[in-house]
Amino acid sequence: MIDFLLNPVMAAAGCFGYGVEAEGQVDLSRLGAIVTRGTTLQPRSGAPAPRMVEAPSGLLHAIGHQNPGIAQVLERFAPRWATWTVPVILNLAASSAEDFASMAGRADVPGVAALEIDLASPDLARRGRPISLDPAAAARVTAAVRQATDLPVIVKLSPAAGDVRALTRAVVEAGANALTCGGGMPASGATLGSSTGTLSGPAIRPIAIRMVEQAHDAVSVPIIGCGGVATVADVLAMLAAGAAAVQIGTALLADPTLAGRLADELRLLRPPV
Amino acid sequence: MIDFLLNPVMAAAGCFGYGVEAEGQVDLSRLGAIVTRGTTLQPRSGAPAPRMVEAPSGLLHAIGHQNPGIAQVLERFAPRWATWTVPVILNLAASSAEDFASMAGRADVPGVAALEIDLASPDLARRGRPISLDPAAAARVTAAVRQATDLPVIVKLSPAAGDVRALTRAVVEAGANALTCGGGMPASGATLGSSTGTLSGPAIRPIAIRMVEQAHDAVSVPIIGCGGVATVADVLAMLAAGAAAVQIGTALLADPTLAGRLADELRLLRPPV
Amino acid sequence: MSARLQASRASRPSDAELISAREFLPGQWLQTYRAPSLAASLRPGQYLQVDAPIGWGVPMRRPVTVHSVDRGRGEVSVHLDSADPATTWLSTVRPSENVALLGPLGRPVRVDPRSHQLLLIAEGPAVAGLRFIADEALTAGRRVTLLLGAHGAAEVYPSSLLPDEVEYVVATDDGSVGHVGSVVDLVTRYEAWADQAFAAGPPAMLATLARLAAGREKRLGVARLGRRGGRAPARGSQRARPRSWLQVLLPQRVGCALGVCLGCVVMGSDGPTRVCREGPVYEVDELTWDDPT
Amino acid sequence: MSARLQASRASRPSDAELISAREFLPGQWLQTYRAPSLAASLRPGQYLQVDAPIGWGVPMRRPVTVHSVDRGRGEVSVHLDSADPATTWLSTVRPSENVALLGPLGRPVRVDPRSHQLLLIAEGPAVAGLRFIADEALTAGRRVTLLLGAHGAAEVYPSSLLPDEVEYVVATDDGSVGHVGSVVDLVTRYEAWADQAFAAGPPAMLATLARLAAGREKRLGVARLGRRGGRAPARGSQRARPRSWLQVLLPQRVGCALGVCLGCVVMGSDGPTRVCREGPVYEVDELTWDDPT
Ligand SMILES: Cc1cc2nc3c(=O)[nH]c(=O)nc-3n(C[C@H](O)[C@H](O)[C@H](O)COP(=O)(O)OP(=O)(O)OC[C@H]3O[C@@H](n4cnc5c(N)ncnc54)[C@H](O)[C@@H]3O)c2cc1C
Ligand SMILES: Cc1cc2nc3c(=O)[nH]c(=O)nc-3n(C[C@H](O)[C@H](O)[C@H](O)COP(=O)(O)OP(=O)(O)OC[C@H]3O[C@@H](n4cnc5c(N)ncnc54)[C@H](O)[C@@H]3O)c2cc1C
Ligand SMILES: Cc1cc2nc3c(=O)[nH]c(=O)nc-3n(C[C@H](O)[C@H](O)[C@H](O)COP(=O)(O)O)c2cc1C
Ligand SMILES: Cc1cc2nc3c(=O)[nH]c(=O)nc-3n(C[C@H](O)[C@H](O)[C@H](O)COP(=O)(O)O)c2cc1C
Ligand code: FES
Ligand code: FES
Repeated sequence: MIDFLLNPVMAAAGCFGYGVEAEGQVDLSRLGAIVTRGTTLQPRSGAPAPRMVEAPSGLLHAIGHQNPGIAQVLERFAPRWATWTVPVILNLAASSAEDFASMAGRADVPGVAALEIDLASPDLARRGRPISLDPAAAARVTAAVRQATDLPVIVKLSPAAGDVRALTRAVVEAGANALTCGGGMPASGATLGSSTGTLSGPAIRPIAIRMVEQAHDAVSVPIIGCGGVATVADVLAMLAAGAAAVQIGTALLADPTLAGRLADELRLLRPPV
Repeated sequence: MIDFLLNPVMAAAGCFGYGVEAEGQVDLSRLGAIVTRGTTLQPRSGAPAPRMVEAPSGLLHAIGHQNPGIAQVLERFAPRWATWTVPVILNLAASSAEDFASMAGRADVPGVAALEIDLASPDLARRGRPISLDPAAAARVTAAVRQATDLPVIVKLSPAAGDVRALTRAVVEAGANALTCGGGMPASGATLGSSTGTLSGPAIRPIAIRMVEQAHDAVSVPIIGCGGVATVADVLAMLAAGAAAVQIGTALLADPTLAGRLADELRLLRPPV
Repeated sequence: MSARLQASRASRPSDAELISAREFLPGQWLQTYRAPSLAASLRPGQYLQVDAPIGWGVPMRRPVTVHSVDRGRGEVSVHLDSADPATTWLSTVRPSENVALLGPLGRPVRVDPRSHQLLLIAEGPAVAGLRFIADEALTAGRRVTLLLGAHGAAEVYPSSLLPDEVEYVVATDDGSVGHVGSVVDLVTRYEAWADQAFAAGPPAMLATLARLAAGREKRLGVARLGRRGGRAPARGSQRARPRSWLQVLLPQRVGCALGVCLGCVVMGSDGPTRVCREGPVYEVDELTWDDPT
Repeated sequence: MSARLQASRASRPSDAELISAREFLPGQWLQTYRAPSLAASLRPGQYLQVDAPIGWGVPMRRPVTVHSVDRGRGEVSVHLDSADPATTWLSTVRPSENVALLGPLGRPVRVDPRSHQLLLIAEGPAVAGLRFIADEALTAGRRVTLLLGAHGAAEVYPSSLLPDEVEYVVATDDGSVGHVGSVVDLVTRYEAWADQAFAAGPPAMLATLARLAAGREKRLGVARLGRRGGRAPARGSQRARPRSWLQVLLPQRVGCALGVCLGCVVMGSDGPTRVCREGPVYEVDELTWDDPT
C-alpha cells in the first residue's frame, strides 16, 4: 500500500513546509516521501507568538495550522510536486468529517501521492476533544475521507489516547490504508502564546515506540512510526517495533538534510533485495 | 485536606524507598512528606532486569512493584515512621478494587499519614488495561478505598488518559481527598526486561503540567503535581498550573537531598504567611 | 530569483575555529571565530545558528547574535548571554576547536544611502547586536550615537568595546551611571538629529519605541527623508524599509531558520511574518505592536 | 550498625580535580583525579558515580569504573569507555577543573587471606575494573595472572599499563594477538593454579564462567580452600563470598546507588539483589545464571 515510498524515511508534517521552501538546499530525491504542512479548508493565520519553546530533549509548539488553505496549496504547489520524483503526501487538518471529506474530494490531482489525515485536531462535535481520543469519531472521519477519494489514505493518530489499540482497529475498519503512529503529545501551553501545546522530539520517542508496538499488535496495515526519531538507531528501533517506515519531524528543524542522510545510512545497513 | 504536609515538596513513590533507606544520609525533616514505594497485598519480587534505562531527558523503567507486601511494610517500617516528624504517605498498588480496599482497611496505623492509591496498575477486570484509563473503573476503586479507611485518600492518576478531566471528576465524586497528577507515561519496554515501561523525568514535564492544568480546571480538591520536577522553577511552574504541592521522583535518584533543598528554596521565594 | 532565495542558498554551515573568548560582563561572553567566508558575507542585523551535539538535550539549533566582523582578518565575533544548554555548550568550546556556524541568516538592516546620522537604541545585553551596525556606518563615514539602557552600572556595555567615534549615552534604572531612568526618555532628544534609528531590546521596549516613532513625524513636522521627494512606498511594506526612520531587531525563538516550521512567526501588519527569514530586522510599521511578542 | 549502612554513610561526593586524561585505546580514556579521601577509602571492586550538569539531558547519575588508586599521591584513575552523554560530559572536563565524584559505592571484592594465587579474567574494556585488584594483590605479595579476551589486537589493553609482575595472557577472536578464540578457553589451564578468580565482562561471558566454575570442584577433585577445614558457610550466602573461587563484577545500569529505586536489581539465588549495594561484586553462587542480565 505504501509502495509509492522511495525509501522508509520521510519528512513529517509541519517540519518541511510544502517541500518547495527547501528545494534549493536539500536533495529532495533522497527522501522516501514528503508530508506537507497541515492544510485546512480555509486559509489560517495560525497561533499567536510565541509558538515554540524548547523543553528537555523536546520541542513544545503551537503553530495553529498556519497555511494558505487547500485551494491555494493545490494551485500553487501541486504542479511543482508533479515534477518531482519524491512523492508528496498532503496532510489535512479539520475539525469535522465534512471538512475532511470536502478537502479529500479535491485533492486527487497530479503531484499528490496520498493523503495523511491528522486526527489530533479538536472535534467540533465533541466540545473540542481531539478526534483521535475517540474511536467512533476517528472512524467516522476516516470513512468520510475514504468515500471522498481514491488516493491512499494514511490516518495519523496521536499517542495521547494512552492505549491506541481500539482506535487503530476502528480506523482500519473504516478504510485507512496505513497509519502514522506518533505525532506529538498534548502538553502545557503555559510558556507559549496558546493554552495548549504539543510536545515533540526525542523526549517522546519511548512513548511513540510503544504506540507503534500497540498498533502493530492490533492491525495489519503498514505503520509509519513518528516521534523523536533523530538517528539511524532510532529508525531501527521504530522498525523493530513494527513500523514499515518512519517520519522525521523536530530533528529536521535542526538539520533539513537529516532525513535524506538517514535514508542513505539505512540503505547501507539493510540493502534492498 | 493535605494540611498535614510540612511543606509543598515531597518525595514521589518508588524514588525514596520506605524512607528508612535514606535516613542516615538525608535530613528527612526538610521534606514536605515522603510517599513510599508502591506496596501490594502480597510480597512481590518485581520485574526481570534490566529494569531501568535512560531515555532522552528521561528515565524508562519497569520495577514491577518489588516490595515485601503490606503486612511486612506495616510491621517493619510504620513504627519507625511514627517517630518521625515528616508525614509518610503509603502508596498502594493493586489490580482490583478488593485488593485496594483490603490494604486500605489495615493501613490506619500510627506512622501512616495518608494513602496514595496508584491507579496506573493494570485492571484485572478489564484485560489489563490500566485502571486510570477508565473513569468508571477508577471511581470504583476510589469508592472502595474511601469506604475502607478514615485516612486521607490521595488518588494518583497517570497522564496516559490524554484528557483527564472526566477521570478527575469521577474519582473526586467517589471520595478522593486529593489527586496526584503526573506519574509516568507508558512507553516501550523494548530496551527493558519487561514488555512495557514507564517514562519519567524532565522529558514528561510539559505533559504532566498540562495534566495539572486540566485537573485544576475540572475539580476543586488539592492537586499534587508530579512529573519531571527537578528545579525550583519547575516547582513554581507546577504551582502556577494549579498544583498545591509537588512530588519529586526521578530527580531524587540523582540527588536524594534535592527535595529538601527545593523546599528550602521555595520557602525563601514564598515565605509562609 | 528573489533576494530572499539567494540569501537562503548562501546559508551553509561554515567550519569556524575559535580564536579567543572573554567574559566582558558577568554572564556575557564574546567569542571570536576564524570564518573568512562568513566574515565576507555577513551584514549587520543578520544572525547565525549553532547546533549543539546530540546528548545536550537540545533538539533545536540556537540563534547566535553577531557582535562584530573583521573582514580583513576573516574573523567573526559572537555574543553569548543566556544560560540555556546550547549557549552553555558553545561556551565550552576552547580555542583552536571548530564549530559549525550556520549563516548568514535573516535580512540585514537597510541603511538609506542618504542617511548621515544614525541613532542606535538598546536595552540590556541586546546592545551587542548593534555593534556591527555602528562599525559599518563609521566605515561609510556616517555619524553614530548609541543610547543604552541598563539596570545599573554593573550591566553597562563597556565603552572600551566601542569605536571612539561613537557618541555613547547611557541611562540606568538605578542612576548608577548616566541618565536616571529609561533609555526611551533619551530618544526624543535625538529624534530630530537622526536620519534613521535602529533598536534592539526586549519586546516591551521595542513597542514603546514604536509608539514614540509613530508620533515623531508629527512632532518634527515632517519626516526628514520623506522631504527629499520621489513617490514614497506604502508604509509597512517591505519596500518602505530602507526609508523608514526606525528599524528593530526583533528577539524571537527561532527553530528551523529555513522558513518551513513557522515557529518564529509573529503577526505583521501584512499578516504573519517569519522572523527567521523576513526578520529579524523589521521596519516598525511592518509589525503590529499591540501584542509585540 | 551493619557494614552496609556504614559504607553508605561514608559515601559523599568528593570534589576531585582532574590532573590528566589520556585516550589509551580508541574510545577508551583514563582520567586521573586528585581525591585524597577517596583514594584512602576506595577498595577494589567499588565504584563511583558522577552527576552530569542539568542541560545534558541525563537525569541519572552515571557509574564510573575505578581503574587504579595511588594512595600515596591521593589520586584516583577512572576508566571511561562508552559514548553516552554523561561519559561524554565527563570527557570534556579539563585538567585543573573539579568534578564531584560520589563514592566509594558498592561492596569490594573479598580476597581470602589464605589466597596466594589470583586469576583475573576479563573480556573487552571491562578489564579496566580489574587493574585495582591486581595492584592490591601484588602489594600484599600475591601472584597475579590476568587473562584477557578481545576481538582483535586493536582492542587489547596495553601491557604497559600493567605492573610487570602480572602474568598477562591474551586471547583474540581473530587471532591477531595471543591465543585464537575465547578467553574462557584459557581459564581451564589456570583453574588448578588459582586460589581465587575475579572476572569482569559482559553478562554472557560471566554466565559461561559461572558454568565452568560450577564444574571446577569436580574436575579438580576438591576445592582448594574448602580443604583447609572449618565449617563452610552455606554456598550462595554472603558469608560464603570470601571463600568462593569465583567472584564477578556484574555490569548493570545503576540509578540511585542508594538502594531505594530497585532499578539495578537482578535475581539472586536468595531473591532479588541490588547490584548498587549488595554488588557490583558477587560470588558466582549468589546469582542465578539462567537469565544473567
Ligand atoms: C537573531 C536572533 C538572535 C538571538 N540571540 C539571542 C541571544 O544571544 N540570547 C538570548 O537570550 N536570546 C536570543 N534571541 C532570542 C531568543 O531566540 C528568544 O527569543 C529568547 O531567548 C527568549 O527569551 P525569554 O526571556 O523568553 O527566555 P525564556 O523563554 O525564558 O527561555 C526559555 C529557554 O528557552 C530555551 N530556548 C530554546 N530555544 C531557544 C532559542 N531558539 N532561543 C533562545 N532560547 C531558546 C532556552 O533554554 C531558554 O533558557 C535571539 C533571537 C534572534 C532572532
Ligand atoms: C560499577 C559499575 C560501573 C560501570 N561502568 C561502566 C562503564 O564504565 N562503561 C559502561 O559502558 N558501562 C558501565 N557499567 C554498566 C552500565 O551501567 C550498563 O550496564 C551498561 O552500560 C549497559 O550496557 P549496554 O550495552 O546494555 O548499553 P545500552 O543499554 O545500549 O546503553 C544504552 C545507553 O544507556 C545509557 N545509560 C543510561 N544510564 C546508564 C547507566 N547508569 N550506565 C550506563 N549507561 C547508561 C547510556 O547512554 C547508554 O549509551 C557499569 C556498571 C556498574 C555497576
Ligand atoms: C513545528 C511543528 C509543526 C507541526 N505541524 C504539524 C501539522 O501541521 N500536522 C501534523 O499532522 N503534524 C504536525 N507536526 C507533528 C509532526 O509531524 C510529528 O508528528 C511530531 O512532531 C512528532 O515527531 P518528531 O518528534 O519527529 O517531531 C508538527 C510538528 C512540529 C515540530
Ligand atoms: C524507579 C521508579 C519507581 C517508581 N515506583 C513507583 C511506585 O511504586 N508507585 C507509584 O505510584 N509511582 C512510582 N513511580 C513513579 C513516580 O512516583 C513518579 O510519579 C513518576 O516517576 C513521575 O515523576 P518524576 O518525573 O519526577 O520521576 C516510580 C518512578 C521511578 C522512577
Ligand atoms: S524558524 Fe522555522 S519558519 Fe522561522
Ligand atoms: S540503583 Fe537504585 S536500588 Fe540500586
